[in-house]
Amino acid sequence: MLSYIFKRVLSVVPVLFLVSVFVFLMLRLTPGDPAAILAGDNATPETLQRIRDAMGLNEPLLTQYVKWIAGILRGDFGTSLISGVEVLDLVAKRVGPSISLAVLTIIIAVLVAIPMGVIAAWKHRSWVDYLVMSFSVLGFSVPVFLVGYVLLLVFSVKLGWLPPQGFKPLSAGIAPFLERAILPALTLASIYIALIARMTRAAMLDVLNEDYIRTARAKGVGERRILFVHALKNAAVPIATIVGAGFALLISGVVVTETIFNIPGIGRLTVDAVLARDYPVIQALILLTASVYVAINLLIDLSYSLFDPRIRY
Amino acid sequence: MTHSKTLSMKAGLFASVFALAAGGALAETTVTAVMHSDLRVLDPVITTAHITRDHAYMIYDVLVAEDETGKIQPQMADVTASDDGLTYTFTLRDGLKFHDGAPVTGADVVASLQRWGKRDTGGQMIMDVTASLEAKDDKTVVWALSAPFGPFLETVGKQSALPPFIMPARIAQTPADQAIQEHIGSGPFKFVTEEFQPGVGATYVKNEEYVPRSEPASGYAGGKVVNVDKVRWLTMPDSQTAVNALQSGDIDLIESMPVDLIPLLEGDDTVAVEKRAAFGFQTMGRMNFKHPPFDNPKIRQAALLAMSQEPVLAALTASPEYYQVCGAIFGCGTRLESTTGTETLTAAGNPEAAKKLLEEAGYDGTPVVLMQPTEAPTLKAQPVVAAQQLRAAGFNVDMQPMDWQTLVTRRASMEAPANGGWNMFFTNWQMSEVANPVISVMLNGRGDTAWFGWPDDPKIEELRKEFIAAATPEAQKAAADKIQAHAMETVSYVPLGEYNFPQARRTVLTDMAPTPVPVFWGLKKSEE
Amino acid sequence: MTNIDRSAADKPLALRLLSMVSPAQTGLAPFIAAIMLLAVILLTIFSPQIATHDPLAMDPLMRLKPPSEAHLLGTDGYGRDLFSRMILGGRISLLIGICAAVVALGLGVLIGLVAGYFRLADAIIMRAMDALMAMPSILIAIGLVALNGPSIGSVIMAITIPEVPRVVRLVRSVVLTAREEPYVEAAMALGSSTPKILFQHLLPNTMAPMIVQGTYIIASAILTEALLSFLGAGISTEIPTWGNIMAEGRQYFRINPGIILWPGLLLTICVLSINLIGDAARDALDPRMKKRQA
Amino acid sequence: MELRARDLSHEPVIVQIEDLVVETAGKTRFPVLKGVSLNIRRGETVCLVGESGSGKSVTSLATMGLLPKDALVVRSGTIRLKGENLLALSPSAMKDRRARDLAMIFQEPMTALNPVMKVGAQITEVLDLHSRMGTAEKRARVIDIMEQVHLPDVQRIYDSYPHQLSGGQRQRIMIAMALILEPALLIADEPTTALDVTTQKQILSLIAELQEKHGTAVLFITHDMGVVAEIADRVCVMRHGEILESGPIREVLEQPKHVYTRALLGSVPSLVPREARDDASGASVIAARNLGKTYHTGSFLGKKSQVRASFGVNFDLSPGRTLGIVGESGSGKTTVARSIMRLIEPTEGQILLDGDDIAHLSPSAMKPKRKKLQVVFQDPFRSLNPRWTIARSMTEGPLNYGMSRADALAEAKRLLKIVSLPEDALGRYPHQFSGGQRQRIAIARAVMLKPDVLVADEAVSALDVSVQAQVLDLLAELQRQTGIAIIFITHDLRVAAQICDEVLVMKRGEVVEQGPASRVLHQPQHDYTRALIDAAPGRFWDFAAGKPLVA
Repeated sequence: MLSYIFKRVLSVVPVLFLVSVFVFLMLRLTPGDPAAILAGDNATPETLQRIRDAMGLNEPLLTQYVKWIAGILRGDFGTSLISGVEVLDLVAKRVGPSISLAVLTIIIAVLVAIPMGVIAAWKHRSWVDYLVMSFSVLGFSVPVFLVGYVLLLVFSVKLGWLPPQGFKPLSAGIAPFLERAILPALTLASIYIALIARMTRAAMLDVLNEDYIRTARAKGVGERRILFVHALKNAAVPIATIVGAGFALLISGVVVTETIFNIPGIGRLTVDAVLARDYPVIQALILLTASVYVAINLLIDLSYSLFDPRIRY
Repeated sequence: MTHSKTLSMKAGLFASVFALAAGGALAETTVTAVMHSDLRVLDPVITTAHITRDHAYMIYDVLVAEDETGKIQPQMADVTASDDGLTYTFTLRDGLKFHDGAPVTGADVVASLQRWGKRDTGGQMIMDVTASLEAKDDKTVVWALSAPFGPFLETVGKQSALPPFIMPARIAQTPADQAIQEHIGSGPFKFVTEEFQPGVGATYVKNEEYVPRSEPASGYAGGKVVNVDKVRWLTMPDSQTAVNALQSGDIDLIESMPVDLIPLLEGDDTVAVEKRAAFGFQTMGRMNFKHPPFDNPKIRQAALLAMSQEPVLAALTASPEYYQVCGAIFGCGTRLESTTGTETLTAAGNPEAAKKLLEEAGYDGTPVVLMQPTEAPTLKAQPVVAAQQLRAAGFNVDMQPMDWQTLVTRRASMEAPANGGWNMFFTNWQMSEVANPVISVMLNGRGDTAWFGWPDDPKIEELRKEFIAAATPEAQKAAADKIQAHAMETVSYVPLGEYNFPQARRTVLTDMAPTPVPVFWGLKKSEE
Repeated sequence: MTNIDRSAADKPLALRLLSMVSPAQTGLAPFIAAIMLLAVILLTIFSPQIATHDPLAMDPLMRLKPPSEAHLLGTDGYGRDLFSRMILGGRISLLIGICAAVVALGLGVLIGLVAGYFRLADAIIMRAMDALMAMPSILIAIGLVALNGPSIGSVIMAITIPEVPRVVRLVRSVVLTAREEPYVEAAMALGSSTPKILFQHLLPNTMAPMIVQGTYIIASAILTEALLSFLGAGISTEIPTWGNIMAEGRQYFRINPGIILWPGLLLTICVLSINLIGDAARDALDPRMKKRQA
Repeated sequence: MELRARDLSHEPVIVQIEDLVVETAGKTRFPVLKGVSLNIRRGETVCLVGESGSGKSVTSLATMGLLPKDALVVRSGTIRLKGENLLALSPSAMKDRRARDLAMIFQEPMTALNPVMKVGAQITEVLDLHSRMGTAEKRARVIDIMEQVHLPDVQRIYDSYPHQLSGGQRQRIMIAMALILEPALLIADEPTTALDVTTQKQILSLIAELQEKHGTAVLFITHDMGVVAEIADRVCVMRHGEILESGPIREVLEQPKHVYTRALLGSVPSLVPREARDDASGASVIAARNLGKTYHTGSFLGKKSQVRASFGVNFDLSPGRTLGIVGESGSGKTTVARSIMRLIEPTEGQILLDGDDIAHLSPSAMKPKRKKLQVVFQDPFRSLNPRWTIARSMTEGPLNYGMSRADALAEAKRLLKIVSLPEDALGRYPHQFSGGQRQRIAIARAVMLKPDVLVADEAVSALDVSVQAQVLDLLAELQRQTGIAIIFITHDLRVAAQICDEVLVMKRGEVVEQGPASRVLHQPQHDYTRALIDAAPGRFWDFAAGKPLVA
């Protein structure tokens, strides 16, 4: 087990290395000059050149890359070219809202989607099934921002039940946190619910066709126990996998949702940074999200052995 | 929108009585404002971005400043000029202290002015004729010129884009190309560094040590009395979110309110929508003088003939209430106003004449690369409308959408359009930034060192010198008229009219100063 | 002895695809979806004939008008006719979706075949694909649009590249499974060369999952285009797409929700239909391929 | 061992199925059971025997009330268990009867147990559902039944997961679970089909033992006449949803009334080896010298491990003769076949094809040799490319070796005739054929290249017994006509006996016995061979002749 974990963690290194190369190259090939952004409307070419020198943008690419990686290994992600704030500091202040939003979303999605999927599989080809399936296909088919705007229009603007924007950390209390986080989380959850419900249903249908379910029925096990004890645990591996894979989806959702509900998270930070060509910030953020993605999927891989005793490392 | 002032005042009164009863008088008052853009760069010398200037007005003070009539008045210092106009003496008033507790000295002033003089166009021109700039003692700074500089005080006391803000000498010694790392001024608010989050917002607290002048506030002059404890600037990329937040009471002020969304606030008496100041912005198009087809003055003129201001303004600002067709490059209703050469521009344009002129000039269909920023709300409409107008006159327009950051990078490229250069782009100026030929960067005709577009126009340089040297207002006006006529003939740029986005404030905010730059002294916030 | 019923999976592709059109086989949903999709496609194909106005002609003095007889759905922020823009926009959006799917499948199949068949290339290719998958696709897409400028081509590339690793993985897994099939081994025994086995026996196996995956890519590409526009990295407003129409309408949502809702509805119907057809195709083509790749 | 002949007429009838009609659900009703009637007395074993699709499993599922509800429905008839009509019970009442009054075990012990639950818990669950015992009492009861099914090391197995047990152990768990409440009826649906013969024998005797002990009525479903002969009191022969014939085992085996029953019995291959044929030429066309294959697993960090899938295989085979490689699952017989075919590269030894060693030839050097070596696989549904017409599949080989398309097609037509398929089969796709037909096509494809050697890897194991006989006949006929040498891989001793001249018995990668079929099957030298032959169900009976075998 330990040596397996070690091997898996080690296997992450080349992936993250490639991510860092991709990001670095993509950014440096992008037109756009942080110096020009910093200097504003009145800059002369000469000033731009001097600012670029000061930022180290005139060095060879390889040197810049090596410096960057060396910095990361020392825990130094550099400073924002635009605001001069340290990247780590910038990111640290923004991580909280995004994480709490993501966690809330996953909780909502799992709580809603898994029962939905289970019931749909149980009542296969009934109206419940069709309803759940329609909802989940719809969840895939509506642009996230449309969901966000409609929720906003209904619950904040028309009904006035919830504030339309902003974020309060959990430390400010559960009620204030939920008040502002619930709409964005629902928006984000719409597609996630669709994804998980769909996978749960498919996995459950597979499992329900298995011989051991027939065995359980032959023992006289009741439907509820069959669904939630016998079937669900067997369906857990693909469901856990989709929760991990869906994390990628969550990230793009977060970017949009944070924009709509004006949440100071890393999604917006990244878009802003890309549009401003704030290289150190973008590099750090993409490396960070990629690491989180890889880590989550690693954890999920390792969690398989909790669900399925056949999987041992 | 307020329709009945008395009603809202009464409501405010009730609210404050209630707040008193509840013991709320001790509570901190915080004003939360959504500004026109996100504050990212904190150094007011390194960038001309308006939001950075607004930030600087919060935490820094200036030597002299315009009052509401545009006259220069003392702020940090009294100033006297020698009779020959060659020596200016600044005397700092008492009680000036930086946020770190150090007193403001002449040395700080000199260092700040010198850093400013390296970056600001007007400052550079003064520095060109500066004989010496020295602190005589802790309170006195003497600025000696080698030649008279007519608009000296106007330049030192200007409100935009780079006013000379005074910072401690140790900070002002940072090279002008490097951003400063500490944000300490002597102004009425202090910057809370820990709460600064680019992309999210910034926080300022009242500077309790600040000693305002005794005169009442007027424009940027007079006593900067702060009546609130804290000001928070929030960034909201989506203006609709800001409107929602204003209505829900999350924020108190939207500095730049999209006119389209004003109907949403109608019938809400807790919110007032109003123009902040008489003068707003000039929107304009600039052509690249270096590359075909706009290296040909006739083709530039044809483009001028093809264009018409009103559709551009309508697409940008929505309602005639908030825009004004105006051909004067120094602004309408100003001392230097002249509309020579803009008759078609302020009417419906003259595509027919433009076509004829194009033919005469032998336009061969070279594509005109028009840069369009896709995500900047006040900049994305102009090129779209202009492209349609130019096409109607027979131009072959290649509109290239890009984000604003790509645009500002690309406009610095002197390459041919095919190699990453450009032919035309659009931007906006606060009226005070184009108010005279010294300040307006578009009128710089010094070729490669001129502003983007790089016109090599010795004639306009001569005319600008004439303006600087002009001794009387009448002579200045005469020079300005000539510049207007010349600028339109060579099409230095295409003024596309003036607009003025209103602000939207919750009526709990009162006594806001009617300055073009949004300043936060003077205003009061009543409890709800 | 009990035989597993494999007949559905064994029929040739065309026959299996045909079965999905019959409502008796699959229920009504794909049938309705096909009709809806057809309607949307016809609407966009004949948009020049159906449009009431030139979708590009602007009249800033007529901006943001509510629906009227002259303007069925009202006008947008430049005074352009929303209805005409919406139906032309569908054309571009669909085009982007189809191109993205074709390019992603083409690249993915090529890389996937190589990875699935040649051990040495496999390790390197799959690490690179892992890295691509680990990067949030929307951020890569924004970055790529920023890289190449917001033209149709670069938007298609930006949507395509994050899709490629998924296709590669799918093709690779199909190839790895199919390699073990007895008929492939029989072909080896019959003296067929590697390229012949690769292209004549293995490649056709990828067709069914690729058709299914292709429909999903079309659907997600249309959505991604909308997201890119929404985040300010979309195609120029001179070329209307559902995405940029909605992105421009976003700030007027409360003034005239129709600016977003109508194109949004049309987009949703279109994507929904494509997804439903994808599901039906999947069921018809391969009953075992139940799990949708995320 | 001989046929059962117990008189059970005094025992009460436990289950009585009358006129059971089952149809497919939905608008187009298709009859699946057309009025099935049977009854079983206490302590009696009734075998339902039939080929695939005969409706025998549907009968058992209908009895358990486990028909897939959206696919199959009972239209009419009654199923009485101890007088009570099960079909009239509510779902919850039926649920209550299961395990308590009637229980079932299934074909696949590998999949019939919940993989994520410990087996002890799975047995205990039955008690949880149907009794009110205390924890300790339940555990004691479970341990007891586990001992009754002769599981070793019961305490350990109690806490094991199914994947940690062998197939036979799992099937014992299934039986324990089914019998823990001593139900009146046990339905066993092909419970030994997936097991090796030696395990099968143990399970069959276990069921008989427990039946004896508890007086259980057993409904045993199988396709294997050998198994029937071992355990049945009475037999019901089913085809197309009908019981064609039923009666005491001896009656049915000795004097089958129905023509189908006679055909069915006639197709059961005999365990008596074929008559020895002369080795005409003596020269071997293919030979193996010390052939072996070892798999290396593990990566640069993990422990390295080796699996010797096969080793020390030697044989010589001359034209026109058949070599059988016999073994249970995991014996390495398929590895040998794949090595000979050079689908994998052996790690040791030589393969001599016409005297040339082909063990390590490169793919291009191998190509001219491949012509001479062809293969037929087990699964007829996967051995033809489903997307290709029969013509394209059959001509693939000849075209690879430069034959013109027209000649190849003509040859394909000729061979189709030989394998008794119509000429128009050429234009059709595999899915339009039955399993037996596909296997014949696969054989025709293999002989298109006129190979010297044909490797048949379990080529008839997936086929029903009547089809099996046809395919075996076809192979024999082809061999007679072309003099092809056949290497026949099988787990089924009967099949081996029928067609092999020589037999090679493998166990865990090793050849334990080798020699002429008549000697190996008649006078096995090795214990393992003897155990295999001993375990072959119904080995005392000659089905085709309808009488006991005289040894």
